[in-house]
Amino acid sequence: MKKIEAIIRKTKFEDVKEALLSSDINWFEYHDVHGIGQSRQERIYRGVQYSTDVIERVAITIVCRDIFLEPTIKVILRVAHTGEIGDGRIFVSDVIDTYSIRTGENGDTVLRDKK
Amino acid sequence: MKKIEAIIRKTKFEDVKEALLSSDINWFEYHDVHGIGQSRQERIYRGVQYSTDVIERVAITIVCRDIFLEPTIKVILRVAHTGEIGDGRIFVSDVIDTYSIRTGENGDTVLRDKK
Amino acid sequence: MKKIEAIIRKTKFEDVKEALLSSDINWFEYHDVHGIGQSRQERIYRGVQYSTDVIERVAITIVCRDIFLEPTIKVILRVAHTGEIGDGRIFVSDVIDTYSIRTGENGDTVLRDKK
Amino acid sequence: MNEIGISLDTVWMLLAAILVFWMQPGFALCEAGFTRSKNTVNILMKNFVDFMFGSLLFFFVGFGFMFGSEGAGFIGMPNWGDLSFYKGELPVEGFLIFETVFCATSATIVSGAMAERTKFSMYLVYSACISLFIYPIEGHWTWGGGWLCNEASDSFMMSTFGDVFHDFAGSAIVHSVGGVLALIGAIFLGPRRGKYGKDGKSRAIPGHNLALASLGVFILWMGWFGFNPGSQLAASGEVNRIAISHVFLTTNLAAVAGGMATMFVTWIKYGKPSLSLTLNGVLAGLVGITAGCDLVSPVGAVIIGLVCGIVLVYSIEFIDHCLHIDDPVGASSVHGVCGILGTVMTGLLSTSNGAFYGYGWGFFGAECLGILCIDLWAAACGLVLFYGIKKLHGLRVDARIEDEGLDIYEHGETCYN
Amino acid sequence: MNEIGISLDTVWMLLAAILVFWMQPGFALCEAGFTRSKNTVNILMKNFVDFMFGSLLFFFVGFGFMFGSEGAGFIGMPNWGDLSFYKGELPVEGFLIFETVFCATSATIVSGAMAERTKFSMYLVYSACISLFIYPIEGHWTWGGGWLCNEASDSFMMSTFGDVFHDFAGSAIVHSVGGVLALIGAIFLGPRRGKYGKDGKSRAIPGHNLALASLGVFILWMGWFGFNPGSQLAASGEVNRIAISHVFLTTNLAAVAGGMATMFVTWIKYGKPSLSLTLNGVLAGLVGITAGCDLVSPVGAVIIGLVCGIVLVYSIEFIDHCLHIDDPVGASSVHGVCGILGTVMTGLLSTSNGAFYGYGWGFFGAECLGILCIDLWAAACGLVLFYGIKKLHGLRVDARIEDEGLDIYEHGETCYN
Amino acid sequence: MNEIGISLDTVWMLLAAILVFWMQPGFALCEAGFTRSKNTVNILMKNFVDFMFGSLLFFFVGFGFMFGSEGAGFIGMPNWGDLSFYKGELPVEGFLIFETVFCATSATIVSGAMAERTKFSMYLVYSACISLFIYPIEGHWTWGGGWLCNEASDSFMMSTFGDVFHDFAGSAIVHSVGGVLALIGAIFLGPRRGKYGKDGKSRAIPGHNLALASLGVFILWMGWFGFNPGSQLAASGEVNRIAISHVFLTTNLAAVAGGMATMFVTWIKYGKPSLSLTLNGVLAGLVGITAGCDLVSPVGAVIIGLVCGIVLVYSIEFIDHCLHIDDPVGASSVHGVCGILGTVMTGLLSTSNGAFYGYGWGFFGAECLGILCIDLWAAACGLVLFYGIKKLHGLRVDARIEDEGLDIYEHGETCYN
Ligand SMILES: Nc1ncnc2c1ncn2[C@@H]1O[C@H](COP(=O)(O)OP(=O)(O)O)[C@@H](O)[C@H]1O
Ligand SMILES: Nc1ncnc2c1ncn2[C@@H]1O[C@H](COP(=O)(O)OP(=O)(O)O)[C@@H](O)[C@H]1O
Ligand SMILES: Nc1ncnc2c1ncn2[C@@H]1O[C@H](COP(=O)(O)OP(=O)(O)O)[C@@H](O)[C@H]1O
Repeated sequence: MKKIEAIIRKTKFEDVKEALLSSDINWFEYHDVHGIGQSRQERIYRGVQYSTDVIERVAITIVCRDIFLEPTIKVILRVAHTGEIGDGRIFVSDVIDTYSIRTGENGDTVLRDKK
Repeated sequence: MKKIEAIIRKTKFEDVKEALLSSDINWFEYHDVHGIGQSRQERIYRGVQYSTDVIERVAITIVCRDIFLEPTIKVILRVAHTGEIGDGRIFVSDVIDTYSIRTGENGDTVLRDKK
Repeated sequence: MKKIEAIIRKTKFEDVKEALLSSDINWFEYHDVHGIGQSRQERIYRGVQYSTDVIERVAITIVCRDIFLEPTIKVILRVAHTGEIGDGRIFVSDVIDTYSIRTGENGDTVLRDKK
Repeated sequence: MNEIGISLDTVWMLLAAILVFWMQPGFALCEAGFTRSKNTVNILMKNFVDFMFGSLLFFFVGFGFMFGSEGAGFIGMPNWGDLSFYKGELPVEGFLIFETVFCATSATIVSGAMAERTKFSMYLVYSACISLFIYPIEGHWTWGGGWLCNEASDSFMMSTFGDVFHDFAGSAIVHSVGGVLALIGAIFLGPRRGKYGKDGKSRAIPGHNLALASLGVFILWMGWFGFNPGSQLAASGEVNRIAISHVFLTTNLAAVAGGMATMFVTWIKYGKPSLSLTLNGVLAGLVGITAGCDLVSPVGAVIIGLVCGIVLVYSIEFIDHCLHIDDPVGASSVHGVCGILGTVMTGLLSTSNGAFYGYGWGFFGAECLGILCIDLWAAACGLVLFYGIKKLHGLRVDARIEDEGLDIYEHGETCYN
Repeated sequence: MNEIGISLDTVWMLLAAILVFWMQPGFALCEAGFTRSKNTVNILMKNFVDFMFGSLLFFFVGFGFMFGSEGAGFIGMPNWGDLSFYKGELPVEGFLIFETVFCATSATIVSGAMAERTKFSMYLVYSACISLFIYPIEGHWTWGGGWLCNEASDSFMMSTFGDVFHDFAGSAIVHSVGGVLALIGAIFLGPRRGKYGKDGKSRAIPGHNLALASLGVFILWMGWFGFNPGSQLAASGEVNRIAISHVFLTTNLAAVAGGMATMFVTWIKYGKPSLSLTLNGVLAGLVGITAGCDLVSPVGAVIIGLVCGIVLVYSIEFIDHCLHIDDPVGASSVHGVCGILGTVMTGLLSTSNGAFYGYGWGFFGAECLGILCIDLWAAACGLVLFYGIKKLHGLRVDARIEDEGLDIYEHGETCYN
Repeated sequence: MNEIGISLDTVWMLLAAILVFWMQPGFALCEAGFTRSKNTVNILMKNFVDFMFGSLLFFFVGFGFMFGSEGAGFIGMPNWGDLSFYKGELPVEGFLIFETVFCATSATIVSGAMAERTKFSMYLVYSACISLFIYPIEGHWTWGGGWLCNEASDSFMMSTFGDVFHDFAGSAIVHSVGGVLALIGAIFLGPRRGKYGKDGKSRAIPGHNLALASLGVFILWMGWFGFNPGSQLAASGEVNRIAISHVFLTTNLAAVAGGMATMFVTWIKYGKPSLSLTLNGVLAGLVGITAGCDLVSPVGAVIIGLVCGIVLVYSIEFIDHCLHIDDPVGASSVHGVCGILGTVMTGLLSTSNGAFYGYGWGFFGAECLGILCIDLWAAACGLVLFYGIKKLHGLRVDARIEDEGLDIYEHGETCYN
């Protein structure tokens, strides 16, 4: 099992969500984060002009079986892409085990009914 | 050391929190997330009826020593359970090292004063 | 590649951010979390006095190449430290792979232009 | 001169009506701020709907119950939307509006105490009842010329106490009735889930937005400058303009004294001045002064404010910690306890017939009997009503709906997105 | 007595002006609450700026266009900041302020329908145009003594219908004009990105803060007690004080009926009472009653409110689901459709010359012709204006700015931090 | 007729008092919106408490200091809660309330500049002092009949300038005093932690809710329609009704011009129209017009508004970037600088005795001397007061409390939950 964590543009979230759902990735979790990177935004507040490097982003977390890793990443890479600075990153890491709280089961099977 | 990430119902959070604390799991972190899964909620807004698959959930993160893994998961499975769709998932992964910022120490001991 | 997750005091966040940026750690992500630990805050609300163990904290996530692990942790340990209860924790775990959504590349190189 | 004087009085009355209407969002924001964000849509909806029901029902029926004749001083005749029965100098439409907003205030008070767990449909039933008869009937006893205010020398009140019941702008009639119903509603509903621990200890359920609650209190405060000075229903002539000025001053001083008393009591008691209670303290002072704002001196107003502000803190604690009745916004203490307190203290502090000014205990007795009868009436109605609803349909939403929030289940939308 | 009577009228007029001014934040909060937080700064800014432009331009030019003489009843002479041409008993400065706030109301209505995607600079252009001539010219036809209101027995209206056009406080003049322009603006802009799916189905884009929107509606409701009763422009004398009381009552009853109708329709239609629509329902009732609040009976007001509240739900659905015009706050339905409805229904329900009271169809015809001409004028101006802006400069921001929010790109600051 | 005229005046005065009271939440929301959410409870509490202190102290003592006799035009006698000394036609209780809300306005201005770092208890001490003597004494010089307003032909002002100091509604007396104290308070406190980088560059600390701040400004704007037109203290008779209409118009035009000037200046200067400054710009115009709203022409009001709106931007920049004084809401610029500017410009633009209208420089001199003396008095009091507090007890909270927010440490509760 793998965990995919993608940090993407807020404006791309709806597209990514729909692309994921239509690629049979039916479960995931996301939350708002602040990203610091090369992007900059110009701001003014009460006469102080400044450029902030803190950009609002969405972090999506998907845990999937190994065979689904490739296609899922492809979907995200394709849909979240604009080509401009600030597109974000995808991080992949290992997950040892997964439990379904509803059924109490664990292991690969929990992620199987995905489809 | 293991990291336990549990995505649970918002309404079960208080119960889970108390169960964890009374099982000597004294440290953890949680934040609000949006979960996408099989749950649906009916909504109306200004004449548009729709059903959203975006459900507000709480993600709890606990890092613990390996021997605590089993009992912690048991607590969550027991308390966060309702049996209806949408109970959530628990993900387990490896943690290589832990530091305490206060003491500067690292390793298993940092998590040991858990009693 | 390693993932560093640091849970720090909200009040230390600005300092840590600046220290990281000036140590050539130019990319990271952070979000607000609630921490439960040994810290307590006294509250009153409408005549009910209580002490809450839910403290607002910031969670910083940095993915870096292995050689950067040590220095990054050192920076956080140094700057986020106050010595009082509630300074927080740093967790380190493995990351298998990283993709840049902008370029589509993956692997160590994605994190290399960090400088 | 009289012609233009009545016009000036009409303008004054309508201005007051606008200000009292404005108290509706005050109550709404106050209640919304003191509760959790998952129920905010429901709370806003309740506050719209009780004004709507109140306006319509009071227009069609309640106005007659309150100001119509007949019924031996107990109840007037329903007017069925016809206003011609009314014989006053002021335009009847304006007077109706003025009375409507007072009725709606009484109705809306209850909402806060029953917040976060009441079925919306059952709230509608309750809300209809208060505007339909609970308020108009006791209103008839007092402002409608009924038995509590019968000044004929052979009337029951005059012959017993030598004085009639006096409630200038409604400490008893509006606020204490709302407060008593709030208390009974909260008892029948039971506390919100999680409000009391297994050990029976009261837990805090912090409101989601004290900025909204504070704005609500400021709005209510402003509205009270219509509520009290407006109740003179006249501004022309020396007597009236001095009266409204006087009422304005006592109203403000009591509010201020109430807020300060609460602030300092909480500061001493808990070590920190508490905003969430100070907000209630201001309202406590306002509720307290409402009955006697025309009769007490400015210093008397300060005293009433201080007493209400102090008692409030202990009343809230008592109701919450000892009685274990869960009243999220403190409506039963603010409007109930302080409403009663203010009415009774008017009997003591009135400069023209109060006990402390050497006029004996007759007026004080009249005040006590009046508030007793009014609140017994409210309590009786409340008991029957809430008991009936509970048995017939259930008053409270399911645990699950309560946990997830009434907004999604009762209204299908959330307040913040 | 007359002397003091005029002073009382002045006070009444200024009070009304304050209340109508107060509707500006009502509109601002309503619009802000019904849209997403990434555009809130832009929305607030628009609502400030249209009042600013409106005040200045109406003072310098529009006032003359509206109330100046000449032009055969079609348009007055611009006054170039000079107020001396005005010959009324009330102080001209006060009257100017009173008319200014009405003009600004008309301007601000459009903002909501064009929210979340309009270039700020182009909104300024639009806003200037409405205050400069669109509103003043049709205002001249009616309140300014122009052809629609010419009571001379040989005037076109009198000789055709035997009656002139009547719009007491502006269902047609203020609201329907705003509503029509809102609709046209929304058409020219096109829907917000993501509002309609690829399948053409309408999607919900929930507003970010219904508490703000609710407060906005309460504020608007309060402001309407200046808008309608204030339009009598007098309070002294028996006729006037009864008139303002009557208008106050009908205004409130229509609001209440509108809100209730919408609530129950949504309850039946969607299974749940919807706050987001009930808020609009209250406004629908208020807009509807504005034309005839002085002429219809209280029960007539309830009827107008009910009709507007019911029609509103279907109108919003029709414009959204069938026409695929994206109006985030429902301005075109609330102000446009209900403004027209209210004007027309006045022709039916007026107790003094309405068709349903047996006075024949003359007045009804006058109302229909009037609303037709006024809205054709607004539509024509809107078409030219928005077409011109679109061609010359572009009306809409880039997709990217729309996605990331207008606040950052247009103003460089965010509302919530 | 006179009898009813005084009643009308009383109603007008009380209406104005309600509107000026309403400015309290305006200030509260403005300040809360422009600061961070971790201090919101503290800010709301301060804004309640300064009105409470102000009301009580002004009633017991300040009113006498201000309007009592004796003291050779420098200070009146304290009244110790007794109002009988006052001999005016208007009811003294109403007049007291009217003056109370002005005093409270002056007190509350300072709160914003000292936000996010002041000890709550020390804020109470400051707040008591301003209501107790700082404001009443300079108020005595002017509105209380003291030396600056002594119209006797042998008085100092008349013999020196041939004219007395004129400040119609308080640009100098209320606003500039508040602004000067705000500046001194901010200097003594020092900037918020993190406001200036190690390189000395000013950093932005964005306010947490510009929607609240905007609502606050709308409320203040509305309140100003009581503040200025109400200061006529009369509405009856042709002179008065024209005066209040005139003041209403100039007040609005200056607000509008101020907001527009600021918007366009920021647009040109920073490339984007800034909401956070435009909000201040509106207030700048309002503060500026307050002194001369009765004397300048509508066009003069526009000019004052424009000047204030333009100067404001540079003043805020200068105080922040050059002087490194941290004033989170810009109170010193809005109320201090523009208050002074408005007072001085009245000397130029008054149509009845201003320098630009050919009446020579006498009146201008009187204005300059007046504002100088008033602000020197405020500055002197501020220096002594804040220096004293700083030495005796400390004015500022610990760094840790400032970092974590005053809400938790000073009040034990958070605003948003
Ligand atoms: N090593 C990293 N660790 C954590 N987050 C990162 C890392 N690198 C990038 N990110 C996240 O990705 C976002 C986009 O990165 P940025 O450098 O702005 O653009 P790009 O993706 O085009 O290189 C950042 O805001 C940050 O949140
Ligand atoms: N593979 C996954 N990756 C990330 N989050 C998941 C995954 N599967 C489930 N979740 C989270 O768990 C929540 C509950 O899942 P759901 O399918 O709705 O019900 P159930 O737990 O009964 O199967 C989802 O909202 C989602 O946030
Ligand atoms: N094992 C853990 N798993 C997850 N989070 C933890 C863990 N231990 C500590 N934390 C986080 O670190 C924060 C600080 O811990 P705390 O015990 O209060 O102080 P200290 O860091 O001084 O030991 C907690 O609020 C919690 O969010």
